[in-house]
Amino acid sequence: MVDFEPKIVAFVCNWCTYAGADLTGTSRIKYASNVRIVRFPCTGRIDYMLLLKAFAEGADGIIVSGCHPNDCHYTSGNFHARRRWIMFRSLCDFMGIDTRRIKFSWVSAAEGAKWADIVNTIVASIRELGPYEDYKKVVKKPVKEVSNG
Amino acid sequence: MSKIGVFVCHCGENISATVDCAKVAETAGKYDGVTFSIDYKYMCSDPGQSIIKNAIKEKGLTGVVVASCSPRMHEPTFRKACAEAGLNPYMCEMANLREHCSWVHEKDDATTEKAIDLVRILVEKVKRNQSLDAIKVPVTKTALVIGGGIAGIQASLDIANSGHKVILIEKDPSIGGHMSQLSETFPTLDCSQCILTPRMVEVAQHPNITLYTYAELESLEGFIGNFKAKIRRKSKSIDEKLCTGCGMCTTKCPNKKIPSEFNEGLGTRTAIYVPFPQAVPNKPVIDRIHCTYYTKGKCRICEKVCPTQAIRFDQEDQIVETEVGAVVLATGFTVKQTDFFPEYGYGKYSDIITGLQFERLASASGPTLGEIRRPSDGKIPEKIVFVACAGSRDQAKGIPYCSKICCMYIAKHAMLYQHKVPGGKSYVFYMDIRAGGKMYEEFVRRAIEDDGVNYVRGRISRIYEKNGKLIVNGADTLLNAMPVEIEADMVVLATAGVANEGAEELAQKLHVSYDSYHFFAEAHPKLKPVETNTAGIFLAGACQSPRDIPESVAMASGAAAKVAGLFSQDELTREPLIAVVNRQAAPVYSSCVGCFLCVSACPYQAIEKEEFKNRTGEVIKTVAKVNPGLCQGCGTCVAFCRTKSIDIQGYTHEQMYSEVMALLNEY
Amino acid sequence: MDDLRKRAKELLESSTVKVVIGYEQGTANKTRALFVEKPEDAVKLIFDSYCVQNLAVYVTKREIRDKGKMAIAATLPVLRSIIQLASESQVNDNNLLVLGITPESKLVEFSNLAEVETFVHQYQIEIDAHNKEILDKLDKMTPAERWKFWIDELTPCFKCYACRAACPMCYCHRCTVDFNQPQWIPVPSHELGNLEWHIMRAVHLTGRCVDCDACYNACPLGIPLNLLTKKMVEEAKVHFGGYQPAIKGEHLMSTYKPDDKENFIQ
Amino acid sequence: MNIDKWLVRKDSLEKLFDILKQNSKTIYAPATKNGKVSFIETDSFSGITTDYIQTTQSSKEIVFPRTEKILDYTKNRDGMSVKGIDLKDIPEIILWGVRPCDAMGIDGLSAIFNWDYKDEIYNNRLSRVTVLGFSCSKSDEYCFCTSAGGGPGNNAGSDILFTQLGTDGDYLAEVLTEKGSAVVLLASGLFEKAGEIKKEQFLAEVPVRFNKEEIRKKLENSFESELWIEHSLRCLGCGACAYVCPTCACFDIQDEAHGKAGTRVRCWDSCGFSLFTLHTSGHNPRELQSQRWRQRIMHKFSYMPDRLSVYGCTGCGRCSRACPVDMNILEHLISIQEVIV
Amino acid sequence: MTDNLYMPYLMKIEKVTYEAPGVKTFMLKFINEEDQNRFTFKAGQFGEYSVYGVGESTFCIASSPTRKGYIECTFRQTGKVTNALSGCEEGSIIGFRGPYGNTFPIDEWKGKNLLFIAGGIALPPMRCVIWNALDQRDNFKEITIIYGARTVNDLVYKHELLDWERRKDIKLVTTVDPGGESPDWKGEIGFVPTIVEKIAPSSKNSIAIVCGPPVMIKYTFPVLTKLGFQDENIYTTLENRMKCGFGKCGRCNVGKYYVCKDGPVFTLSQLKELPDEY
Repeated sequence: MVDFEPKIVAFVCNWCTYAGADLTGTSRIKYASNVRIVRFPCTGRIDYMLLLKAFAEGADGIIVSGCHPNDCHYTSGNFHARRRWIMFRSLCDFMGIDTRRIKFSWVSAAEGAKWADIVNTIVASIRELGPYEDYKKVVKKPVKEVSNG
Repeated sequence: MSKIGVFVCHCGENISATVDCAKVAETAGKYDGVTFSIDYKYMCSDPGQSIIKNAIKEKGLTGVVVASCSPRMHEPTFRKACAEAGLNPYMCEMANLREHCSWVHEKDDATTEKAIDLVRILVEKVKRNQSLDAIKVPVTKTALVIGGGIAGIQASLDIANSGHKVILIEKDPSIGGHMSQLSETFPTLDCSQCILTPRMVEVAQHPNITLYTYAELESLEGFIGNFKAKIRRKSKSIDEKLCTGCGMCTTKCPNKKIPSEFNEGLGTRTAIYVPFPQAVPNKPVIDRIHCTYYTKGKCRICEKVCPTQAIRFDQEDQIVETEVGAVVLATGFTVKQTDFFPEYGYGKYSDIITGLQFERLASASGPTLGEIRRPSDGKIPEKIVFVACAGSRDQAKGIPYCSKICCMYIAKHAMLYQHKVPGGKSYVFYMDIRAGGKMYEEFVRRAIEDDGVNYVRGRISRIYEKNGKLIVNGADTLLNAMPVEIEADMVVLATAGVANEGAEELAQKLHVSYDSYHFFAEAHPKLKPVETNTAGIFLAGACQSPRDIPESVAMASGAAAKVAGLFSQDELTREPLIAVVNRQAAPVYSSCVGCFLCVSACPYQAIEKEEFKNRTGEVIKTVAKVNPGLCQGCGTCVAFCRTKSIDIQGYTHEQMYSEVMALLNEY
Repeated sequence: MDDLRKRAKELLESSTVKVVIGYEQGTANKTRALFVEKPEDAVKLIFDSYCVQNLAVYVTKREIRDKGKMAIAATLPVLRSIIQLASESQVNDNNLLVLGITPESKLVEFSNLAEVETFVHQYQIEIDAHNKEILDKLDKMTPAERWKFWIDELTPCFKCYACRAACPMCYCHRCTVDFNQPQWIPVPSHELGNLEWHIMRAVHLTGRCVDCDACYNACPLGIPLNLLTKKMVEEAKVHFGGYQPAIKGEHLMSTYKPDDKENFIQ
Repeated sequence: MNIDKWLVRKDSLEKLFDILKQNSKTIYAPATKNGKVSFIETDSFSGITTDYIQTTQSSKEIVFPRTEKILDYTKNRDGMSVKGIDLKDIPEIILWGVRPCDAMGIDGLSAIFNWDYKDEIYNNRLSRVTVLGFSCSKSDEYCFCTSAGGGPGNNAGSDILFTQLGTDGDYLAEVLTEKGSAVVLLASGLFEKAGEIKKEQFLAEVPVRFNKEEIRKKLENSFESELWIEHSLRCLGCGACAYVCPTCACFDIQDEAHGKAGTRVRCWDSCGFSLFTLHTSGHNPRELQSQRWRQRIMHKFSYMPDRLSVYGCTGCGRCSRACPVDMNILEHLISIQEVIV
Repeated sequence: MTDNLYMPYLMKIEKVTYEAPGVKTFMLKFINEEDQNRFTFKAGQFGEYSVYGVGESTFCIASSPTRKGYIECTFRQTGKVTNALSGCEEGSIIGFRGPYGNTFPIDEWKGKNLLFIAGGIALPPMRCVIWNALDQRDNFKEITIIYGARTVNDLVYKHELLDWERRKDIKLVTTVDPGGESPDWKGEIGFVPTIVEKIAPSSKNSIAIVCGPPVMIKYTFPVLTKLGFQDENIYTTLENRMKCGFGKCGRCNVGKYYVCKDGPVFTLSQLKELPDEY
């Protein structure tokens, strides 16, 4: 895994974490460039299917992040999200999906430094873990196989 | 057919220093559907914007991706530019190359690669954007203010003075609220009535204000700008047009022994009554619970004595239906009665009273005409004990919060006592003195230093009677819990301020949320203190948490300003980034199966039921429908819907899916 | 069993209901759903320990609903399903009459769904010992082993959707797998398609599943896909103290508590 | 060609298996998972399940996979490159342990894939499959091959049909095709000349339950019959019956894109699904389960014989065994024969 | 790749014409010369058009077989594939399989009057025959075209309608549903069946070809019958859901018939034989 560059997808809410990441920028805090941010109105909008798709399309790690409890721009979107994450994460774990590759976090608009930290930690840990081969194998299968007989 | 234009901004050096903008533009130019791409020093500058506008016009672009700074910075700018060039503003997306890329990464290929990725995902998204039009909601420029205390009065006057109609409803026969019960007010000790009554009169006379006293909200439907309110006007049993408020009826009413609510039970009133001399409106109502005619079926004296035959025994409650654009909740609070404290022996001892009762004793218009006399025998108390935090800050009593106003009014009470009873001794048992506020701390000091009120830090454990005296046992925690015993003539409990009886039901009627103490909840603890999570409904005063007069007034004016702002336009225009439930041709109507689990997922009660009927009029399908007036566009319902029947404009399934696809695949 | 037949007959004679959903003898020792519309057919109704199919699946089936008011012979899992369906506005007192069959196989007629709810709430949803064992076994595995386990189990799935068809909670007219803009879940049966389908199914049943095993019993390939929903039932217990279907109750996954506990959000 | 009969000692079966393996043949044979028997690529004779009446899934998947690639495409600068599957990639397969009712199903499939346009993907797969049939010595209440024109010892569709001569007996091998002979050639030592052997006595008893010709006749004017509604009330509209059926061939064509490259696949579909015939307009020619159930029966017992002159049912009874709600096709057919005039 | 029935021809989109809201016409050219030369079809046939990565969609060939070197198709955005198609630009490459299905027996119609009745987006299947007939105009007697749409805006092939209007050798009647007219609308106003009844074309020695939404067809047939048209002289096309196009995937069965093989063209007399499954 010498020159392995993890692909990290970040699903973040517009009001806290996206703004937080903006602050990281305005504060010129440097972090690993492996992460790509996808912007959502609220963590409540983040569909678990998108996480699966991200893995299916070759993501090695995923960040899901939004407003701290009680700070949600929509009062309760993040509370709903949290519940879903709790259950979804349990399910993933039960199915053997590598939950170390999914990082959930609360990053407020004021936590520019925290954002950089989150990204750096997951990038580091994914470097350790290497590419998500298990999942990639599953995806490759149908395309290669001539028959599933 | 998508014709996307990609505009890469150098932001001076800010982006180009670490990102190869030319390469980004060049690569983007090769993507499917991208028909124009360019990089430029400052896209937000006028020349920059005109590059975009011209490209839109000349190349007939169907979508625009501006790769520059954060959309939180310049999205409005570029959307406006697109609109000016005749492209729907929502066909413009921004790739955040500055805050999320150039500023946070070193200059190398990976950084440029990331920039390219960011552009690519937005290109794929914008391909799937749809032209959207801002949502327009008409506004009924009438405000409904619920509660005629100082907060309600202030809000009503401010709104009315800004030129809008107000309907003010008050459940009691007169407006004025708790403030009208107060004797003097801290920290200035000026007479409460003197500053309040002019405002009350102003309300009554204001051409923009319709005042319904003795009225309550029956129901509220609709959404911001378009509420339908039903108001129950309880029967006053008099014809207000004929009544002149001469007072004959009240003086002649034989039924005189009814404890007066206004005087907190320390005085009495008649069955047909005006709650207090300065009441607005100054016209009586018949209290049907106590009136001999209603209870026994005979009497009708008031009817006989009334010079204008204004008495109407057969009058019925009347429901007024009205349309309003906004609602201000100013229903105030109430104080715990002392029977809440059996350990203090209330009920047994009539000389243990609440702070509010003390206000009445101290009030010139009160039952004792302002003299401090104890209820039991009318003796002037020589020793008086004030107990702070009676209930407040007490987990055991289920009231962990601080009632906020007590420290100040206790100081006031003690002072008033010292002024009115020269040589009298007053003690205050307190936990901490909370006197945050302009001139507040000074006020308390004055009580202690100038008026010699004895402040004892500590809680009292028990009160009992011993030959005519109330023995107050406590401990002075400052003198390492040395026991204190005071033989008092009277004890005043600063009982906790709590939400009104029925606050919960009212909140549910209005679909506003409330906290665990049943105080109404603000939309955001810091940034939206007067808004509720239901658009168009605002909060003023102590219904949100215990507040003193200046705070209530400030809050009321704040709410009024919000309402005035809302009413300053004929139509509300709102971002169209809201949820929509799909619709299809009959007999399918929608892929929604009507499980309505989204209803509880929605923080804004924005999801309604829509019924589809067949020719014979029977309902054949009921599906969800999003009320565009209420939806704020969080999308919580979208992620929840199993049939994927709800989608949110601007962040649709297609858009988000394609972003993820574009992000992880070569194009 | 006789009281059931008797009652069914009465209900049909008095045309209190138009159809009674119950069980009849099927092939070999199988039992199967029976829809009695004529009083004289009530005698065909049976009830014994083989009656495991969750009949609640039929109360949302168009062809049955269209007949008019339904009565249903309902064992505990069926009763639970009915309450969950009621809470999702799929059935109500006007279109459904419930003839309960207690775990002691006694017939109890409920005058309304509210009564059904009260009855149901006497029993907690409990995972049976056998499956609990399997769950524990899986928990002890490493994630990698679990992954292998599930890929091996789910790969044979040919997406006949019998699990979906047999599940009373899968009454949607358009399932997420039928949604094609975008095509969230691949239509063909292959490892990814199967994996995503079963994850989706488990997620959608979280907080709604009444643990009746209908999906497992329906699977022609004997895939233990009910382990997924069972696990979710367990997890719901761990994190939120479990759930009970309730007519007016708040749905586990469409509500929240400000103090929901988790330990993985940084 | 005329059938030549051989005797194969029962312990020679394993040898045969090994020889085939040594000749690098891919062998699919019945194996058990989760208590269900289906055809799985097998390396060792011991892995083969023998005591089964019928596999849960039919062997059709070998010639008509549940999901098979049709083509790959890649978008590139100067347009698009598309590559169909290379038929040469299709593996040579020995299908071991096929029951006569499965082997017979191949006729149905072949008819569908060749009645008009010739589906070379299917044909190529078939041409590379050698079917080693095994007659049935047991049957259950779901079997009705004899009513469907087959039988427990029917050799149609098999390249070699083995019949065990009594419990633990040796095997009679009827070699029916060139492909069959090829196998014999590979392991000639194991095939002994057989004398006159009557296999019938060793076969399972499967009583004839209905007359398919009569049913076909009755179906001709039963399209509007109430029976369909009555019969299909229980049906939940899943695809289990179609997917285990040896002759069901309905399919879907789907694209799977990953960025600029992707695959087009053909995958199983079922006329039982409510969305199968749904138009984008929302109109659905078969919107009720009764109509879809009717289609299933009609297609097998009326349309196929009419158009393809072969019945779409071999009496394997799989659909009934697999059905989660015990829709027993035999029962329904009998009732059609009785009720419809 | 002849051995792979599912292999589409690669086609380049030469021209995209906006016809009506959500409706576009593509002019498609074969990328491969031989395909081009080998390819022939007849009026009424259809094909499978595919966007790679999205899927295939079925619709008729809208251009006339007499116009060599290209084919045209007209479609409305309704589903996944048609949405993707309308996202394609001139120069984009798509797939095409076909031609499939039976044809209008136009040669048998020689020397007869032709009456074309179309509604909305159903003009395309007919346009193919119309041009086919017009390109051998002398072979036919009177040609009447009655075409209606919901609104003026929804009429497709607006320019061609103008051409046909100008031509002396065709009688073109266009109509829009009541309320669908524009201020400057010169054509008829009313539903197609009503207009047909009003125009009352002679059924003598005539062939009627009817394509349109089910409702329109349902109400037009009786009118034609009333006008004296024989069932076997009334033609229409069916549009069932299809995947393969060559009678295997099992979707388009109507009774024992395959719309993709025995259709899409049916006469009213044949239609009456079919069970109600379309």
